[in-house]
Amino acid sequence: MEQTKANKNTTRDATGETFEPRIVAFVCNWCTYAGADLAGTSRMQYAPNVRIIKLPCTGRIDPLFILKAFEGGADAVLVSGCHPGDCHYTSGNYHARRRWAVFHKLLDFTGIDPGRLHFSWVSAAEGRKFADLINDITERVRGLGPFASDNPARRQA
Amino acid sequence: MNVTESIRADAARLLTEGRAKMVIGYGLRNGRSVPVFLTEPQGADSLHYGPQCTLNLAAYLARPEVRRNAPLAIVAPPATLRSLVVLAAESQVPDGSVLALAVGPQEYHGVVDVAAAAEIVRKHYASPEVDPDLAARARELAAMTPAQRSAFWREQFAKCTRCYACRAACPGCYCRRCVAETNMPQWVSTAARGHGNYAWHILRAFHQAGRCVLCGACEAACPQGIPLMLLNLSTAQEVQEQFGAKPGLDPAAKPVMGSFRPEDKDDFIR
Amino acid sequence: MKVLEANKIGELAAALSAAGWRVLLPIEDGKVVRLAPWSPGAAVRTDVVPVNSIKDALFPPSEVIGRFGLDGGDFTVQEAPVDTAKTAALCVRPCDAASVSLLDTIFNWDFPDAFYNARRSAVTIVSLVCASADEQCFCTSVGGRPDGTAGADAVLRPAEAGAKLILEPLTDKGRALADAAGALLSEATVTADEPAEVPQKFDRPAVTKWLAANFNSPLWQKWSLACLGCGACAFTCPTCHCFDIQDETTRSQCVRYRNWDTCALALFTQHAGGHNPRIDQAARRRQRLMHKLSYIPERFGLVGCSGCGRCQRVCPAGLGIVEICQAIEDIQKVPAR
Amino acid sequence: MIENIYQPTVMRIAASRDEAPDVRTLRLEFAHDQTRRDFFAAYRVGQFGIYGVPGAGESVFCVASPPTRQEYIECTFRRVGRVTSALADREVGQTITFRGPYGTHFPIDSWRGRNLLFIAGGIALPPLRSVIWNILDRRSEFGRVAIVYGARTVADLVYKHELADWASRGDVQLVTTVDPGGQTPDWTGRIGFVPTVLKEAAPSSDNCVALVCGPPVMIKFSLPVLTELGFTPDNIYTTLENRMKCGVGKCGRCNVGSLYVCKDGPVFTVRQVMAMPQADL
Repeated sequence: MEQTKANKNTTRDATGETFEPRIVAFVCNWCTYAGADLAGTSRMQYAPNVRIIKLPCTGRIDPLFILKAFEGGADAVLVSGCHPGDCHYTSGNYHARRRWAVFHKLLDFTGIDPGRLHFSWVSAAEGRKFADLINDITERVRGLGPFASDNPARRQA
Repeated sequence: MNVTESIRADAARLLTEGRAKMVIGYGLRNGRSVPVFLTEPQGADSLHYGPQCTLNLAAYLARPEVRRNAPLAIVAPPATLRSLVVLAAESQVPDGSVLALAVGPQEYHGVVDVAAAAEIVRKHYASPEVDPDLAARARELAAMTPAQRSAFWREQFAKCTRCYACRAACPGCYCRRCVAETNMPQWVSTAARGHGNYAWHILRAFHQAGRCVLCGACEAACPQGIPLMLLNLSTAQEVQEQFGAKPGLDPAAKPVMGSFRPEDKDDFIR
Repeated sequence: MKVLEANKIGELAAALSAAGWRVLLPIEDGKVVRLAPWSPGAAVRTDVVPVNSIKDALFPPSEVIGRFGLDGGDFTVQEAPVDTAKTAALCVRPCDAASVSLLDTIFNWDFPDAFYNARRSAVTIVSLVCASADEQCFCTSVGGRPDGTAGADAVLRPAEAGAKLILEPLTDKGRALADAAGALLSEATVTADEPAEVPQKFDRPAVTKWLAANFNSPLWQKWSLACLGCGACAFTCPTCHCFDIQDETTRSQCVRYRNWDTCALALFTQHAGGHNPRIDQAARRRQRLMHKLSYIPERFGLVGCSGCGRCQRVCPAGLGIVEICQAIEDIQKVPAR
Repeated sequence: MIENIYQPTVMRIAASRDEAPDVRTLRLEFAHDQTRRDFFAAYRVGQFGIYGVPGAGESVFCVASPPTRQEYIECTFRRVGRVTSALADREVGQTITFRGPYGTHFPIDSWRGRNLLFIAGGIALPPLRSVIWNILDRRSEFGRVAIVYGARTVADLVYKHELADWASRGDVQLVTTVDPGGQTPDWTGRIGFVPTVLKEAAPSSDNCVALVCGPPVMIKFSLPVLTELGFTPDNIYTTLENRMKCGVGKCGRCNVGSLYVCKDGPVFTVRQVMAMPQADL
């Protein structure tokens, strides 16, 4: 952790450029997106490294989306939705949770660092949590460095 | 009577009595085990059974050319019995359309329907036999760093030519149109290289999560020698650990990946 | 004659590599043996038929045949480079070397294919006379021989029970490779070993004749019931050459690939509108057999099969060409009533 | 520089017209005049082209305009898949890719002085439309011209303006028909399936060549009618629409028997078609 802090803003990618993590966040419309919105309207500062993709529900987040994000060069992926019990569609997040539980292990087993795939529950009221989460992930991925260009999940030139 | 003789006798009887219009079993050609599709009792002598019978014949149950011959009977070692139960749970085997000639490593259990097949699996083969070497390799891999695992799979997936033999040999891969072959949008690159191969193998393994009976047909079918069972085993272990699910025991089981319990673990979620 | 110590294949590969060649050799790779780029320490295995053939070096599973720059709705056509890396393919099976003539024909019979031709002219094929064959080999049934030299630029003949290899250049390319081998080759007089025996398993012309007349035979249904509809046979076959063309894009680039494809897969002939002429696996398996043993002989005067036996070795259901051809022979043997 | 047979040329969409629901015609102009001249030096009616949008891929259709009009080419297609959707979404002024002309052509020069009968159904008029305009642009060289064209509904008829042109020319006998139930209140053409209407119209086979293009079922039932009218299989031409990728006799997709539809076709006589393995068509 010390090292991560020391490296802040100084991590460089292979070409010597300063490395800015690219994080793709797949979020549900009803909770996390509203939470992100709250973070914004409350003027909370958080890392500009995240690109948010809004979906109706975490149940709609196909694991293929995550693969596509890594394929296209994401350094990390965040998947986030309503807390258990709060799903707008009753149980979408419960279904999603099962899939993620297996899927993130499968990606780990095939060589994607667990630090590059994050899951969270962020409610519409949790603007602070969202901002902290993004800052935390950004810092951790900064520590990990860019997603290796020779990782088989990544599109090769 | 040995197992082969028992299978022959039962196959002939099923066809004679009309309880099956086709029996799918194993035969021998030039010393190799090959599938045999019997429609006449006289052909029963061509059936054989032995350790070399590794093809999971349940893979044929989805084929229209085969289904036309229902009611069917298939020679089913434990893994095939489990496949049959999984297919029944997924409504892929209409009631009464398939019988199994259930065989074990040494023994013969006779002709059973799906419910009885599940009974046999629960009683005798509740846990799939996992090759100790395979389990050891899976542990070895799990102990590596992500970068080492990535290097391992990069090399393995690079061998894939996308012949889809793994899919064809798998009883669980019965989708009419595989997502790897949809192009609006194109989810999985069809080029036999890098990310397309990665996506294909992850997708295949993930779609088998909670459904894979660890029969090994996919890896046996792979001409390129890609260790697909490592993916299957790792996923199956995860499914069992997390959800206590063992596919192939209960024809009324809900699909593991299509159901949930509120108390499912979420220690990986922040 | 030029003689190489059999245990110096690795040194030959190293010498050629040092001289700027990409060297392909049958190399042990996990559970299979693969014709693959040689690197120091690689385990060369010439006792089994490798899972892939020389085809992969001439017509790889995926290759770029077009590039476009993308900019919003606009695009520009860019050049797609050809692969001209000088390649030496060593210890190629004679059946595989012979199969190249069909690829040459297909990729040049009307429009010449620059991608194939660039690789083809950059590769030097050195075949190795088969010292052993397995029960799936059937080259002699389709006009080949375990010591055949068709398609080879040079041939290696085992001598002294496999301890030595006689290198016999057959073309200018082969001679250039022999020159590059330099001191690894010695002048000596040795007697070549007897090649492997490969019994003839069927009468190919008779099969071709039967096929031409029996497109509508009900037997195709019976013969295809076990076919699972994968591409294992076609994707290991040295002569199967069908392909698909697919685009892949990023925001700024479109790369057009050609990827192997096969008539065994249901989508091969399916129209966008839904119509599929080859409606079942019987039609698809029939196409593969017909193409190899009836259509190609009729069209190009060649046989679309080199008898390598890979289809039979890799088929998950144990199907193959020999099994059908023998069944066809059996039909013909039944005396007319 | 290598000669890449898969590398397309660039065409600009000069005009775009909706013919029927989901059916669109694009008028394409060559980006370079030399390419245009090369194309028309080679192009004969009946040949096809490969049209594409980088990123979506390529698709095969006939060239629907005749070689007698050398400023542009036209293609007409139905939006069914990824490529045709991408093509249909391109706007006037934008570019697409093109390769061709490929394949065989209708031997119209050998038909000088003969009568011509065109029979088409639905979206299959475009391959015959290029022949029709080619003949009409060289009208004096040919005898009588009769066209029987049908579609499921009035809306599904393509080239509606041209149908009106042909009907009013005086030197073309045009019969249009729609399937029963497909008519509108103001429909003045026939109502009935193409084979039935063909039988009623009973055009003479005397010194006549017939060109048939349409869905398999239409062709299947039209052929006996043509035979009854006295046409021989050598005097009936059609064009096949197999799935293709390369267009240059390599990829194997269009194989029917030992033939490559992309090289040996797409234009065939019915005698040639009858000699093919029917189940693979």
